[in-house]
Amino acid sequence: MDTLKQIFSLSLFLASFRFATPLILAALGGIFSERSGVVNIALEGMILIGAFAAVYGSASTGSPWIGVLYSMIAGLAFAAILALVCVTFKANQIVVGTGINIFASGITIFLLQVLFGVKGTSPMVGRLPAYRLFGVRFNPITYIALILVPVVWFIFFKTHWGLRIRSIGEHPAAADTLGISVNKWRFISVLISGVLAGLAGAHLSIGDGSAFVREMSAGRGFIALAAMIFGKWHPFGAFGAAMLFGFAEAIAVRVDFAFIPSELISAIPYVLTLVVLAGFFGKSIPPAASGEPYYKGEK
Amino acid sequence: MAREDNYILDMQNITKIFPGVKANDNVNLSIKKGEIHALVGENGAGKTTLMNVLYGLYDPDGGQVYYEGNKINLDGPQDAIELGIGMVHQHFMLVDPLTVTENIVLGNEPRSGLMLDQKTAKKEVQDISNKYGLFVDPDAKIQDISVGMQQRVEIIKTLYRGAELLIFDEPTAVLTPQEIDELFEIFRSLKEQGKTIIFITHKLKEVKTISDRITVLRSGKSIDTVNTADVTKEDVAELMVGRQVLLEVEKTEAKPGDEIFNVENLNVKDNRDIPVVKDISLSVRKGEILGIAGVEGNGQSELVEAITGLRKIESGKVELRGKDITKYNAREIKREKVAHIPEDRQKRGLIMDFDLKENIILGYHDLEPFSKNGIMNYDNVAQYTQDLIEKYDVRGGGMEAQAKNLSGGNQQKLIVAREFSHDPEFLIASQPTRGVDVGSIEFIHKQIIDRRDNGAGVLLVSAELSEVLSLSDRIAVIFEGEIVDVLKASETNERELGKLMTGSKAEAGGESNE
Amino acid sequence: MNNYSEKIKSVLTDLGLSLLSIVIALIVGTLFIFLTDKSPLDAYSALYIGAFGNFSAIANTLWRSTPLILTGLAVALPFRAGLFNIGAEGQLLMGGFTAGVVGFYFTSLPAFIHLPFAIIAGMLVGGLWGGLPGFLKAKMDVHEVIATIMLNHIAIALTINYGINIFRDTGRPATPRIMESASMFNFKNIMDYPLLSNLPFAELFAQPAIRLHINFFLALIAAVILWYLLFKTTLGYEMRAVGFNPDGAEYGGINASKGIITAMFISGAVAGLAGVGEVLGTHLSFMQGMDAGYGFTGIAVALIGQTHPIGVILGGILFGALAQGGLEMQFSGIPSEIVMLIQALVIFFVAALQVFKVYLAKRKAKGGVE
Amino acid sequence: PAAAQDTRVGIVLSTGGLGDLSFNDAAYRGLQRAEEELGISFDYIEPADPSEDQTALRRFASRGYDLVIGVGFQMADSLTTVAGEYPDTKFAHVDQFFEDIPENIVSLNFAEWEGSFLAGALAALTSESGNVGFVGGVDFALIHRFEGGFYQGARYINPDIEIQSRYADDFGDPARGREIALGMIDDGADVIYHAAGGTGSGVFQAAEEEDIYAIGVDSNQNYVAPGYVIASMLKKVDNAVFDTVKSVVEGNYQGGNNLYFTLADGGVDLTSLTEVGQPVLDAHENGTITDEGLETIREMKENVTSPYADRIAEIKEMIINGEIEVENWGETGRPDNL
Ligand SMILES: Nc1ncnc2c1ncn2[C@@H]1O[C@H](COP(=O)(O)OP(=O)(O)OP(=O)(O)O)[C@@H](O)[C@H]1O
Ligand SMILES: Nc1ncnc2c1ncn2[C@@H]1O[C@H](COP(=O)(O)OP(=O)(O)OP(=O)(O)O)[C@@H](O)[C@H]1O
Ligand SMILES: [Mg+2]
Ligand SMILES: [Mg+2]
Repeated sequence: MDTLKQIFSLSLFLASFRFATPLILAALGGIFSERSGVVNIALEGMILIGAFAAVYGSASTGSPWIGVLYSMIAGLAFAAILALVCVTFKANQIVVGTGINIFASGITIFLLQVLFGVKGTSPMVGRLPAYRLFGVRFNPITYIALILVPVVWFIFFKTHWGLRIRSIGEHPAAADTLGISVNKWRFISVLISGVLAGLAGAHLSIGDGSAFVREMSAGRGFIALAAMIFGKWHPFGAFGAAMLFGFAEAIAVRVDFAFIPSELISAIPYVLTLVVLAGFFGKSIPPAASGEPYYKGEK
Repeated sequence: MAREDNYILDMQNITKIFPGVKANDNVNLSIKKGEIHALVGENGAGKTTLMNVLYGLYDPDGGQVYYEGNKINLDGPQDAIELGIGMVHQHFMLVDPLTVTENIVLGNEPRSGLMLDQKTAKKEVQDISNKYGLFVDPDAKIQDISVGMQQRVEIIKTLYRGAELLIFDEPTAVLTPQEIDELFEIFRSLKEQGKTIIFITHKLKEVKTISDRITVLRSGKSIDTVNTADVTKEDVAELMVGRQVLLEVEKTEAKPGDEIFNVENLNVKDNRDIPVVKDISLSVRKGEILGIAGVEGNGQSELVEAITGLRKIESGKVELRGKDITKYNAREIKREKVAHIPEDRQKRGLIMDFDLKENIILGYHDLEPFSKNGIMNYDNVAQYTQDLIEKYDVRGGGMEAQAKNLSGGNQQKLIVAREFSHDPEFLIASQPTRGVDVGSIEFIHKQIIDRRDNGAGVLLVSAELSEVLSLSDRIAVIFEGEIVDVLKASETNERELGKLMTGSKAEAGGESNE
Repeated sequence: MNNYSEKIKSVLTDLGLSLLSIVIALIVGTLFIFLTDKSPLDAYSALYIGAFGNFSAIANTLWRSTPLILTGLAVALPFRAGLFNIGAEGQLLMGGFTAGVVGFYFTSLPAFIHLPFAIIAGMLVGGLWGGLPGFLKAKMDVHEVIATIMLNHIAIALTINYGINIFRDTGRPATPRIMESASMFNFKNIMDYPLLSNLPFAELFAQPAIRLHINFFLALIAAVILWYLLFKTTLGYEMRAVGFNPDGAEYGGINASKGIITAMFISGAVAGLAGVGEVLGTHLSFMQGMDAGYGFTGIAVALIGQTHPIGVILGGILFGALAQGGLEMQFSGIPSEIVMLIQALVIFFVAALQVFKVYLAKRKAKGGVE
Repeated sequence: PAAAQDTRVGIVLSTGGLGDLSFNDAAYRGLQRAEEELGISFDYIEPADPSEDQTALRRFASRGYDLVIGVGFQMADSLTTVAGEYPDTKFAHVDQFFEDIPENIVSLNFAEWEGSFLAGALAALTSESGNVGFVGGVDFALIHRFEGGFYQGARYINPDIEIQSRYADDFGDPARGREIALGMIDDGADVIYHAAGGTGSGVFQAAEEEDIYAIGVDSNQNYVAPGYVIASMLKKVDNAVFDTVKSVVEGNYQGGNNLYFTLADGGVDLTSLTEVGQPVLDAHENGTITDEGLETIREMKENVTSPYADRIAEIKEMIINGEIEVENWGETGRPDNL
């Protein structure tokens, strides 16, 4: 049948990777922050600011690579706000996250006007070149995302940094009694999550795209959050989940379903996910201490 | 300036205040190098707080600390660790999903390049464990190992960081008799290696056995420091509580009535789906206490969870007053006037973030007078709470305080107060006096006996052999999920039980069964 | 037991800190305003006047805060039961859409049937949309955060994309206008009702500019009911127990699944009511864009109100004022995105300053003992 | 008639606000022109969400603005309400037909289907693969007008042309736009027309990457991806708004009308297939596109579109004089069997 032919086509497979890339990156970011005990629902805003910074970098320097750099710096800067307010000042992570998301929408539109004199869509800028590897063509950020999956796994499960971050997310008091600075490591982890989310933004705006459009993150930060939980806070798990989402989104934009009204096709990824989760999937248990600010000497 | 030079530690006029509580009030504590120093006191006396101050976890509101003659200022545990102070906490500081090795090296991990050097780490762990005879499985996850091993992990953690002064906060509370003996062996070998030990416990027997000197705290103040040789258990108890305490349980001969509770061929699995209760049959009569003696991890926890409706029963039958309650859930069982003191007070027994008044009705919250057609009556609850915390002498903060801010022992008293106050006809008590001070132990034991004498049946599960022996009328010994023998308490002794508990069949020592 | 004066105190400190943080946020906000050659003073007086300047401004601030209070409550209740409901957005859409359809579909019902019918239908569907993730969580261990995020997207497709198309009459991407009989009482029409018209201050309401409708009072009632439910009923006790410690709750004979599902159902219904009000009270039809991200702002509202129903009311009014005053700022020449930025700043600082409450509490306690 | 210099116009834009490269921007342009040419003054509001529309409109009316304009469908009800409260104020509305329109409202509507018909025809003419595509923003009546016109236009030129059509369900998600376009290109499309706001910029990217042609919408978007956007379907909201302001200034404002701007009066149109349009030159002026960018556009016009200029002009004539009747899918609904 025609629908099946479309589903199993190579081009659909490639599209899945392109859709999955920002989800993979942001989800890995989310893993860093949540494994250290900081809930990060600001991924959405960090993606958005990253996407903008990338376009600005590419436009102002003419080099999309600088754009990528800018995107990571922007993500880092936003993460720094989250870390400062939530880790240092122990404010509620979810409120601040929400604040950052609103802030990101505002500031990007504002800067769009200051820097490009437009309010909705930036002019097209130089985008990253796509490279052909093993017969497929992707922009470098997709490759980076794919490489980062094992790298992040390595960091978490093979290095002492990973060990410390995991212990802090599970039992900060224990880490503290061993003289590990809970706040320092949380700070670092949150910053890393910002860098990765920023990179995800760059993929949207100058990786596969070549312009910034207001609100172009279009909820992907939250989907990434879902992918992270779906993947049980594990890099490979999150990767798998992100690929599933990517695949489903690709189906939604490419495959024709005679039996589904066109308006409902965009819902396919989400229904699919629910079915998968409800059908055959174990419990996702978050890091024990995630979401809770750490106060010394609390019982 | 510290007093003498052979003092490794000298804490002077330490004061620490928590919202509403003066946990330490000008406390003095001096420790000689190489001694085993017992720190005793009632629940809430301030022992743990004092040690947390010494370990740099709390900064005191007053007082000075001298270590090896120099005044020290601790910004955090790191400083304490560097000075050679190690602490094994009352509630273990272990990260469940991580392995033993990972927990031990956490914080100063051996590395090779970028990698965490698992091999070296493992080797160092093994070395220490051999040197001090601390057996652990380096690759096991904390969540999968016994409490005893978790404690050995905590000890290795401190030694790995070159601790000279080791603090043990109620290390024996959670140990089986065998494990306690092993622990004391470890203490001795540590002492031989010139280490100094501060040892908090509520068990005066242990104080007498192992310590050189004793410091007593009472409601935040240091009362006295004495040489263990010069005092009797009773003396220490009196110092702690400020009055005479009965260390021996007084009880009259039981007058068992007819059977109230029995289980037949019960089979239960644990969380990893391994059968841990195998065809157990038991029966408890009105007015008697059936003790279950056994080394922890032989199925008694699962047994209790199963008969209290907290764990699935694979097969078998549970009857109360002849009524089949096998399929009942926790609520329905409670309604049958069954009271349950759970072994894990923090995980099961309490909602740590609830205040006392909310905790003291847990499980009875939907009954009058606390609740009427779905509406809570917090005035009644408050009144009720006030009465109980006075009656059971639960200290720390009053009824608006959160349970998590109570000291360990007071948390236990809170649970006892709750469970004993609905005149249960059948009472299941596991580890009822774990971490509880002598005064409270006396009190709780007395309560249990009273229940019995009022005709309630009691199922007592305790790792504390002396407790089982002194309270029970009959004793069932559990080993690897099976009841290996049922004995009259009056006709057996620790030796015999110890043997049965560890699998070696009874030889002589009173005929078994009735 | 000076328990209550204690509480009042803590509430006052709360309010004081919130105000302080708002002030600081506005001061930081001036940085952005300077970037737009406008005077912060004008901007902020506009903000104030727009939100509280006169009677109709205040009324409209309350009107704007209505959906925020409701979505805030929809996040707060499950939060107390240990659940994070990111799904208020979807629940709002489902509820609003249902009310919209019921509102136009039944052409000949008397108001006293039609309106309640539409409201209940909307709340019910919203409730089911919230109960579903509750059920998935309780019975299948599906993490509620994923489930609710997914259901948000599904709700958008079902209502805004699909639902509107099947019921659309004209070119508007909106369902047909609702019947008069299904519309919520709007205060500007107060004079049409003899009973109300001779209430004191009635005429104050009788201005065309006033958009406040009864849903605000339904929101207040909802808040009180939830507060009562949480802190005064057995169910609430059980929900909070499950939220803090499921194992302990199980030991206490509490059925966690029941708590989870009920909490999510109720919160869905409350979020649904937010949508219902927007449709039956504000827009008079279910239209694209009416959800306006209330579900997400609701998260901030809930947590700024410390997931306490009464706190949520205050949080909702704060955000309502920012929205209402923000529009006025635009009239004083501040572009909309700057308004957004200032709103975000307020959130940051309100959140951050809650921290000092903890320290204050600690200090106070120390003083108390000595 | 009020003297021009003290004529004040207030406009409440549709949510999405400025930068939509569509009616908001266009309406704004129209007012700027009125400011320059007629010397009026104007203020604008970008509501954060539909709840703010009514309040915003009312503020303008209550402050005695001479003309108050509302943009976008969701404004219609609010505008009617406010117009009722201020019978002496003149109102205008962009993009919504009013069943019974009050005396002080003029409603400005556009026959997008006619313009889109030309876009469809051009697509069919330039397509070599006989396969063209349409990418819509959100699947609803307003966008169906564009889709319908395009569909009929393409079929008019080539009855058995393959036409792909898909909605992104989002006006602001270029990534989706791009993937949809790439999908269509995979399936053989070589000209794609979009009516999807920001999502459309993804379509242009895809066209550039895969070296096929795209057609812009609403305003002149030919400069966005130089050489790949062969034309744009113009919806001259700016002119309509300008004329309305003019009518107010000159005192011949005709309220109570639903005006339709069509090909006939240039309210909708296709960008010139031979000349480079002013907006493109402006874009070149302010550096948005480079010299060679401009050059490529010139070459493209010359080689790709100008050959069909006459044919399109002829079709346009036939639509105007009614020889071709274009169906408005916004009214008739979107046929299911596409
Ligand atoms: N973090 C805290 N916040 C508030 N109060 C506390 C805190 N920790 C301890 N307390 C209070 O300080 C007092 C001393 O507590 P501490 O834990 O030191 O007693 P303890 O001697 O260790 O008792 P136990 O033998 O039961 O462990 C108790 O009243 C307790 O309620
Ligand atoms: N964050 C807050 N914001 C505003 N008001 C609050 C807040 N917290 C508490 N209050 C006020 O304090 C009163 C008591 O609060 P609350 O019901 O939380 O006390 P409680 O001890 O939890 O209740 P109870 O003791 O009945 O279980 C409430 O009626 C409310 O008016
Ligand atoms: Mg203690
Ligand atoms: Mg309370």
